[in-house]
Amino acid sequence: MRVAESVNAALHDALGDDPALYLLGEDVLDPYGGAFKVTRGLSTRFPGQVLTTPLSESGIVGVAAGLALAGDRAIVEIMFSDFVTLAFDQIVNFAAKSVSMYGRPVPMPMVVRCPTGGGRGYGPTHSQSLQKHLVGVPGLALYEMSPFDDHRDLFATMLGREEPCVLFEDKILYTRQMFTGGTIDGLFRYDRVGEITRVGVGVGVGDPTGCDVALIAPGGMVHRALAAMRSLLLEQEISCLLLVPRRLYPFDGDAVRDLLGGVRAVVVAEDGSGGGTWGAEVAHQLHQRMWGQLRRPVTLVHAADSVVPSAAHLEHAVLVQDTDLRQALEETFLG
Amino acid sequence: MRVAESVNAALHDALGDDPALYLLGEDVLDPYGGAFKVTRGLSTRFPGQVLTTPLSESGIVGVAAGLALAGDRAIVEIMFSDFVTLAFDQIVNFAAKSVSMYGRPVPMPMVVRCPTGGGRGYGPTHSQSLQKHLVGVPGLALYEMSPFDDHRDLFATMLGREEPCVLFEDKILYTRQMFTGGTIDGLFRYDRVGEITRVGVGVGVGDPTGCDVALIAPGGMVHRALAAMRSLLLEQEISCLLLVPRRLYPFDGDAVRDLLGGVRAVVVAEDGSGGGTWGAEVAHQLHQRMWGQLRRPVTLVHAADSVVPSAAHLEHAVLVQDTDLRQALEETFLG
Amino acid sequence: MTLSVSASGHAVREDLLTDDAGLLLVIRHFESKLLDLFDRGLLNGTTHTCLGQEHVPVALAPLLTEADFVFSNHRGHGHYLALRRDPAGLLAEITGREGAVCGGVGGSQHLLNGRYLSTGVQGQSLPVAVGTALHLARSEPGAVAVAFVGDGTWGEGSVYEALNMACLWRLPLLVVTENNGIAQSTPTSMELAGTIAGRAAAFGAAHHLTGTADVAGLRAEAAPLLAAVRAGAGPHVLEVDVHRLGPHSKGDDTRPAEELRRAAEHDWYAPLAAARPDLDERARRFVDDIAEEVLSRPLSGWRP
Amino acid sequence: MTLSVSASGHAVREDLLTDDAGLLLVIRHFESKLLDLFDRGLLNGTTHTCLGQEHVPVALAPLLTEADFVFSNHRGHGHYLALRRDPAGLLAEITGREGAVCGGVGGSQHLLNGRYLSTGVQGQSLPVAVGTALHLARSEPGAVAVAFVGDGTWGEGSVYEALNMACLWRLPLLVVTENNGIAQSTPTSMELAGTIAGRAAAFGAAHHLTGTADVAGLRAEAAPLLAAVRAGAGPHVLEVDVHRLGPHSKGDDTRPAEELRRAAEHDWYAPLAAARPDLDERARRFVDDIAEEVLSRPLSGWRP
Ligand SMILES: Cc1ncc(C[n+]2csc(CCOP(=O)(O)OP(=O)(O)O)c2C)c(N)n1
Ligand SMILES: Cc1ncc(C[n+]2csc(CCOP(=O)(O)OP(=O)(O)O)c2C)c(N)n1
Ligand SMILES: [Mg+2]
Ligand SMILES: [Mg+2]
Repeated sequence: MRVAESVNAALHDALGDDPALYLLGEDVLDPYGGAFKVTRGLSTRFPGQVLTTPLSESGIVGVAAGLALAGDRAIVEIMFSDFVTLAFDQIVNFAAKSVSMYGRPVPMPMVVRCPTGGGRGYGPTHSQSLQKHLVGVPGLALYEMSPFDDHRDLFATMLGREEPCVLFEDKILYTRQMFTGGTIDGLFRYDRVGEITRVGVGVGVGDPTGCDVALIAPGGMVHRALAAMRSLLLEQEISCLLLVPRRLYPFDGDAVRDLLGGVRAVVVAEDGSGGGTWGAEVAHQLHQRMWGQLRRPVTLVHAADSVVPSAAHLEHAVLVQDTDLRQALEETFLG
Repeated sequence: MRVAESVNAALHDALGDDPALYLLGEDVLDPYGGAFKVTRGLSTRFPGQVLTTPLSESGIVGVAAGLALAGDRAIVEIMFSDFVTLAFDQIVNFAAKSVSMYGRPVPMPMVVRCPTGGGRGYGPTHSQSLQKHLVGVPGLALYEMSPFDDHRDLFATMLGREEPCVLFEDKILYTRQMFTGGTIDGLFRYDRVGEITRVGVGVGVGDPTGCDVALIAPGGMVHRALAAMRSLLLEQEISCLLLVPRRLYPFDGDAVRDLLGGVRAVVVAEDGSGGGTWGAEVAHQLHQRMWGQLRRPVTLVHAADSVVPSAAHLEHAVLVQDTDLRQALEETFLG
Repeated sequence: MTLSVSASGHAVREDLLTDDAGLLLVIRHFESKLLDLFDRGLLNGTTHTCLGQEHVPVALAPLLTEADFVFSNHRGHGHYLALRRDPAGLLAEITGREGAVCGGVGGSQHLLNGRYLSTGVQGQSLPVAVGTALHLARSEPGAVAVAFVGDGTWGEGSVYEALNMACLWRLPLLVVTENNGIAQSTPTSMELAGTIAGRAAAFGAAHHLTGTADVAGLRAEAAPLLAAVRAGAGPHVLEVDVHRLGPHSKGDDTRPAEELRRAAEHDWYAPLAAARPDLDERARRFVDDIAEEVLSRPLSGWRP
Repeated sequence: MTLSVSASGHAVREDLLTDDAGLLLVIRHFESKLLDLFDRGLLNGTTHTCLGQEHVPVALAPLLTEADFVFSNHRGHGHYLALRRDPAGLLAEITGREGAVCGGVGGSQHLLNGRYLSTGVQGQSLPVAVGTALHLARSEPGAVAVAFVGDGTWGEGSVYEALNMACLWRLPLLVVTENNGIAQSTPTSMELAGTIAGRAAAFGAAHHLTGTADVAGLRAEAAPLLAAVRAGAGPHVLEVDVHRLGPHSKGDDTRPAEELRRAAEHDWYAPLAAARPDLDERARRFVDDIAEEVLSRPLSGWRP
């Protein structure tokens, strides 16, 4: 099953299970089914719960907040996560504030879905990974889709928080296959501990914490991470543990520390541009917890401090590639 | 001279020097002269260059970008920095992108002025310090006002970058006096090195890098920092070097490292809420450069991970106080 | 209108708070009291009084029920008092005392009480109101969402995104615009091209303009609008021409004396106080007592 | 209209690019070529062709000068070709080859050439256009800012913030709306309450609606509007009813065949090609040649 189908199935289930759940967004109706086809079939099955909207990113996030405030639940699709900038006020200054600024918790079960990232040649305003700009808003949680996750559980978890959540969905994953059964290939296995997926040689069979180096990365980075880990292992016999937290923020530094065991070299990777990254927050949390243990500071890998160009060869140079990951892992381990 | 008067004088000079410079914002005309009176007198002297605008934060930032694109220069006042969320798209996806997404640099000389921060009981949507959310946008520079700066030079520098800048102005400073002449009081002196103001006992007279601990903080934090440093010095004989970078981003880690000399304990403080802070970016840059030298990880001080409440006593508990700074400095030095 | 028990449990004087004239006077004295407390350095933060605009919420209050959502703005004390009859809870909120309706966290501009909610970012509440109206249309037909916005707030793009959706989906939304001819310091003519009537019409929202300051008259004009919205006639805009008597927040009125004098000519207060001096006096004392009592309370407790 | 030399220095065939019919045909064949290249896997990224809407920029181009700012949108190839006559520079941009007008960084949706600029975020360009119009009004009177937006883009709040300021300040702004009755997959009736005419009127902007697909006719209708805007008559909206013949971007047309057939009935192409088969053939070959030449170029260089 492809990742887009998995998310689609999860949305089918969520809308079916909960008649008070709405899904809104631009062009989400059948037969179009959304720009990335993730909402396919939903409006046919749940015509009363699925609304197509005008081009009004700010407004539709506000509408979702209003539904949540009134006791319903809402999932909004922002067609490209780049446009979440238009909804910043509604997310930061209304939805997230409402949870906490009235002196008592106000339930605000809503999810803003954001197809994210580059690699498809869509150009500078349709390829960004803006996760980092929403990190650190009190009352707002950030998640990222991965090819490991049970997406039904993911939506249930986010809505169950009763505070606004933004879900980043790396577009590049939509057409990739879901991983199932704990096995990636002959080399790597995975399991899940709490909100974190672990991937490595030892996972599920031995002690994964015995790895040489650890890589922490969100879901969109998984395939590049696997490629880097594979070549690192086969060509240099360096073993890497990959941790994929589905919740990016609040980041659970304790849980990650526990999963890292005695690892002394850590890399954090993401698709956002350099500067003020999510990785800096992760690094801060790990430095606080693992100062004596780390051989050198956590290495951050991210896209160049640049717009994401349209042309494939230029885009390739700006975005994180598996070779960048491999190099960072190697240098961090050996360095 | 008060800080507000200094900024006001700088704006007078800037508009006088450059007939192609516009200033726009809500309620900026005389006799009102802006919500914080920083634009007082400008519209009377430069009626053709000063425009009062409707309530349209997104729109007026777009207008400023249009002026800049057409060869003029523009300064926009966002009445409360909290509302910069409304202009996120224009800043991030237009102004900052235009500088770089057309394959060659496009000059975009514009400054978005943002009265910022708490301490005045204005409540959760009028007291935020949102600097961190704009950190790391390619093509966008962030500055913060301080009581040390030559504000004429500050505006000239920002406009001279020819890329969009956001200037955060801590409201609490407006009514404070400017520091002049290199002397703070009997204890502390200051000087400026590049974009950074240094404050300490040794500054200007001996070697300031011989301090026990260093504090890096933006302009709005200065008075609290001084109070903390004073009590630390007088009560515990711990000497602290304060570095106040006027440019928050891109953060110049090399310049700061050079100014830190052999200091082995560093604290970074800011008014934003906890999580994904500017300080995490600073810490990352310093860890990369000073790993072996630091006795422990850079300590981050920031407001609670919370909205900023209205009531004075609650606000006090959430925001950073001089006592918090002192405690962090002490613990970082001793710990 | 159901009477909310004050968040503080403070005994409400029903005769003052249920009678239109009493309510008008209570709001007036409440707002004057705030400016007075500010002058005496007993309040911090900011406040935007509704002096001169009290009749709008007083007229609308009996037309609304607790099933209706009400979105208020920065100038919302009158809205809150008329709809929730909770002066002690509000004053405690503004002064950060025990019994504050939002623990002192929200303060003057950020109130939540049942389905009454205010926020400090202009225009932001309109799309949210549309969301609640969507809920009501689907799940609680007959109930409405009401949003108060000033004339200046029609500068914000959110207003139009909201109107468009509300009209497309024919939702039960009433936008009440208290047009006081000014936004902070900016006259409407410098901030609003065209008219609010034209803007409502552009989206297909019905619009009604009135300038009456008479509570009963305004209520009579508003009643059929609300009835229509409840019955499914789609979004309506009620525009009430009003006069802001006081400063925008505090001490920031730069209008010329002549203009202030003209605004004051429209004030309902002098005639009412002259006609009912006893009621005026009781309302003033009622507010005085509340202020005294609330200010003697301990500070509100809250943890982030 | 001044002829820009192609960014690539590619020799332009003046007879094709200066003649209305030739330009129409070049744009048509350019867009068809793009879809063809996509189908053959020779292009990556995305593209939004203007098939069926070519006549709008062709009609307007001679009415504009290089002093005018032009803001285009995602569906902007026709705008660019009509106004900058630079098919090789555009194709190089879309394919990331040397001579790309923006080095291959911008791609199909992000073009800058003199005072011609396009962006990919709907609605965002309108306030920017207002800023340039402000500059023009003050410093280069007689010049105008022109912004192309689709019908769906009237959902964005930015449009209204911009219109309000443009009307308040009486700026030389022409908003050209190519109303193709659809936004991506959503029919106008599901995204736009009321009319664009009403929305323009609400702000005091003059509005002109036309459905002509005749270049000379459309130009004749647009000329007095542009003249009025240049003369200081304030913002105008020109709404042109058009028909989108192709998909929104590529392969994503879910409209029923019947609807597509109706749209095609309005197409100017068949009659023109029948009337001037030689010109059609020359335009096709011109585009073929450019494509072949551009695709043989090395990849564009650029460093962040
Ligand atoms: C988005 C936003 N911009 C600016 C402000 C600051 N501000 C508060 S009230 C106000 C004027 C509002 O005018 P209007 O809507 O006419 O309401 P009035 O104050 O006249 O009741 C302004 C500019 C704000 N609160 N929110
Ligand atoms: C702010 C924003 N939201 C959504 C999109 C995605 N998108 C691109 S074009 C489009 C439809 C635009 O419709 P319209 O304005 O009518 O132009 P048309 O495509 O019909 O020419 C959408 C939704 C976008 N580019 N920008
Ligand atoms: Mg007003
Ligand atoms: Mg369209």
